[in-house]
Amino acid sequence: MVDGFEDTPPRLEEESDDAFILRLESYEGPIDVLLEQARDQKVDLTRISILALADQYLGFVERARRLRLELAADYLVMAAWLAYLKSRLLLPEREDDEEPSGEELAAALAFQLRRLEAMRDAGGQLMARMHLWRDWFPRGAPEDGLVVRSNVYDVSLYDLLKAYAEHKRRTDGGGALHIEASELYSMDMAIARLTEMLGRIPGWATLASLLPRGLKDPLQIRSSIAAHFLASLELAREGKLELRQEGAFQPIYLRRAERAIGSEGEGG
Amino acid sequence: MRDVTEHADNVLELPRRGPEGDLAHHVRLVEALLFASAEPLEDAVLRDRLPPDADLARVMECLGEHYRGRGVQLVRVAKGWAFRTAPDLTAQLRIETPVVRKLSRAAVETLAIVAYHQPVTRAEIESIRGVATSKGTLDTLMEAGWIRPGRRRMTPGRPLTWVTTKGFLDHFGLASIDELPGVEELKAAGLLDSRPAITTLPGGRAEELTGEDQDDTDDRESF
Amino acid sequence: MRDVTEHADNVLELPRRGPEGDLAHHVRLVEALLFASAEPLEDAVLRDRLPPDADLARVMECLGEHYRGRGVQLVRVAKGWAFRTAPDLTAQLRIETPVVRKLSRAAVETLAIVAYHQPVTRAEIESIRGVATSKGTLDTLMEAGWIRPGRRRMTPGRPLTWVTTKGFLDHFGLASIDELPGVEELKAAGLLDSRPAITTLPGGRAEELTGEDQDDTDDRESF
Repeated sequence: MVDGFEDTPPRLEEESDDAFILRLESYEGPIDVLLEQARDQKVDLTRISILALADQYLGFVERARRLRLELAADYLVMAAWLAYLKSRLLLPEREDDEEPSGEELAAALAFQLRRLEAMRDAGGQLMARMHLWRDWFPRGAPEDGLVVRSNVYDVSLYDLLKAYAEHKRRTDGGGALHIEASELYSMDMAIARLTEMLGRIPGWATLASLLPRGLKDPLQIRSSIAAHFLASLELAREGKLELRQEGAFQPIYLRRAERAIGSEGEGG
Repeated sequence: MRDVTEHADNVLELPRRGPEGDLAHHVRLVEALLFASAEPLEDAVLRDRLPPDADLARVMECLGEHYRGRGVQLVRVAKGWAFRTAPDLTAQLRIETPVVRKLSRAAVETLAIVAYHQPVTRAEIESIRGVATSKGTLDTLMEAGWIRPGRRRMTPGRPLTWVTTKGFLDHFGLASIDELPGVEELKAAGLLDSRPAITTLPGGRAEELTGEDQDDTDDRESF
Repeated sequence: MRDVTEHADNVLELPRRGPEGDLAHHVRLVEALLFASAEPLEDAVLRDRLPPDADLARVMECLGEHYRGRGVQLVRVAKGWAFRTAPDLTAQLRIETPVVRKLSRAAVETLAIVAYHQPVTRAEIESIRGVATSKGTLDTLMEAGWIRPGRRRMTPGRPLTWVTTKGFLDHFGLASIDELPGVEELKAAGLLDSRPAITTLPGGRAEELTGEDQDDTDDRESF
């Protein structure tokens, strides 16, 4: 995502009630969630019930928090705002109120959703059009000199801005090396996550089933696998969990170590 | 079996005098020009190469008629004219093409917003999408040659706007931005209003979004 | 007057069945191939793209016949075939233009600094860039018509300043110098980001190739 291109995101098979939560990591923000929920009402976006939408969203945030996923502040701000909107919709209008009415707020939100939906569709239609170099081709051997060219040098605005930006980065950096925060999954994160999840799972679970969902970047996915594997070894070493594997390249199972079931005694 | 040296004969076959002879000659000129160029040529460029009395519309009509149904077609793109291979043949051409990477969902959405709402500021893009524009999205679209900075908006903070380029029209086979799919319907439905929908909202995200406008300015000291 | 959406109609106009239909199709295919190819194509290559029973000689004869006397000609070059603009027109159409060259990195950077910091003296350019600027760089930019000398600075030595020209604005499609994105805007667009080297590691997938754009629409179903 860093450079605006992406790999095909992994598809999620789950279609349970918690599908929203499982997809949380692929949402781009609360508006994304709202739009998807509005679509789930299976009605024209002009006729969605904002009240029902607010309820669904608040329920979503509630469930997501119960699973102790860290919700971005944006999601909570939207939840607070929707709770406010809901109260405005339910309470009778006050005469002296100078604030926009609940209906006005609801209409603004509905507009926002319709506009975003329209732009997503437009983007889809744009991409479905014929692309030069893919669906048809220009002249392969253009004959220079016949065509008007007022300039000797081939420099685009992008080249110019890039040159200035590179110069800025070089000089303003003050020579110090800047290392961008890595988006890779750390072992500490994996340990915290596994500990948390194993607390809720009584029996054996495969390592694969415990990996975080919704990661898009293949590098991030690989780093999460590596981090969780290392974390499971570390936790096993500390005696906090047990590991089992039937053979090379077979799934790795793990469960929390408790003296009660620990006596069954599988080797690591 | 034609040979370069044979051209003199061929040329003689067309009438060289009178209005029809002129038209035929103008068609040949424009045909040669468009064939020589990989990029679309605008009407003005073509007119420059023709005598002042030439009827460009008529010339283009004749030329288009001549290429109707052939393997190469005359098309109106990017405010100009170009020859392009007939799309139904693409599968059989197997032409080496530069590698095209798939745009992220965010980039497609941003491109659509710039195309349909232009000129549009970054703050407006963010308000429409409801999320901050991740760094690199505009950069990527600009590098692809599809968007460029436009005029500054004459509002507080004088934010920079973004617009699409001719390269964008050329790539997607559009004659102008009026031809964007569904643009009329969207306009009629009021969905091309770029203002934040929730500007009036107390408390929430609206302030954060509009507040961004001011941020666009702070760098003018470098001038 | 063709439009991209019309191509389906055009195709139907030619007979699609029987020997004549095949011939017409083969002619179209070869026409498109030669048009889009960067190099002349040899008989063997063309034969390879046609069904085994196609009569290449007949196809080339038809195609050559079709272009006889037009602004573009089918010619035999080396051992292959190519389209060329009719030689009798080139003299009429050619505008003397020097070969397009790439500007050196130093020159692009110097141009950017003049654009962003104008009016700016040579000494200032050097101090901003941190390296000596060769006289040739400014000369090149001046010859290109992008910069010109401005007023003298009212400081000791009265050094000459440099500013950009109208030609500069025209070339880069800017209405005024004010439309150059400021530093914060460059940052917001992602241009100031050093992309971490780690993200450029091969992602282990090759599906970012052409044709994948259609997935954008597929993805939308998962909403």
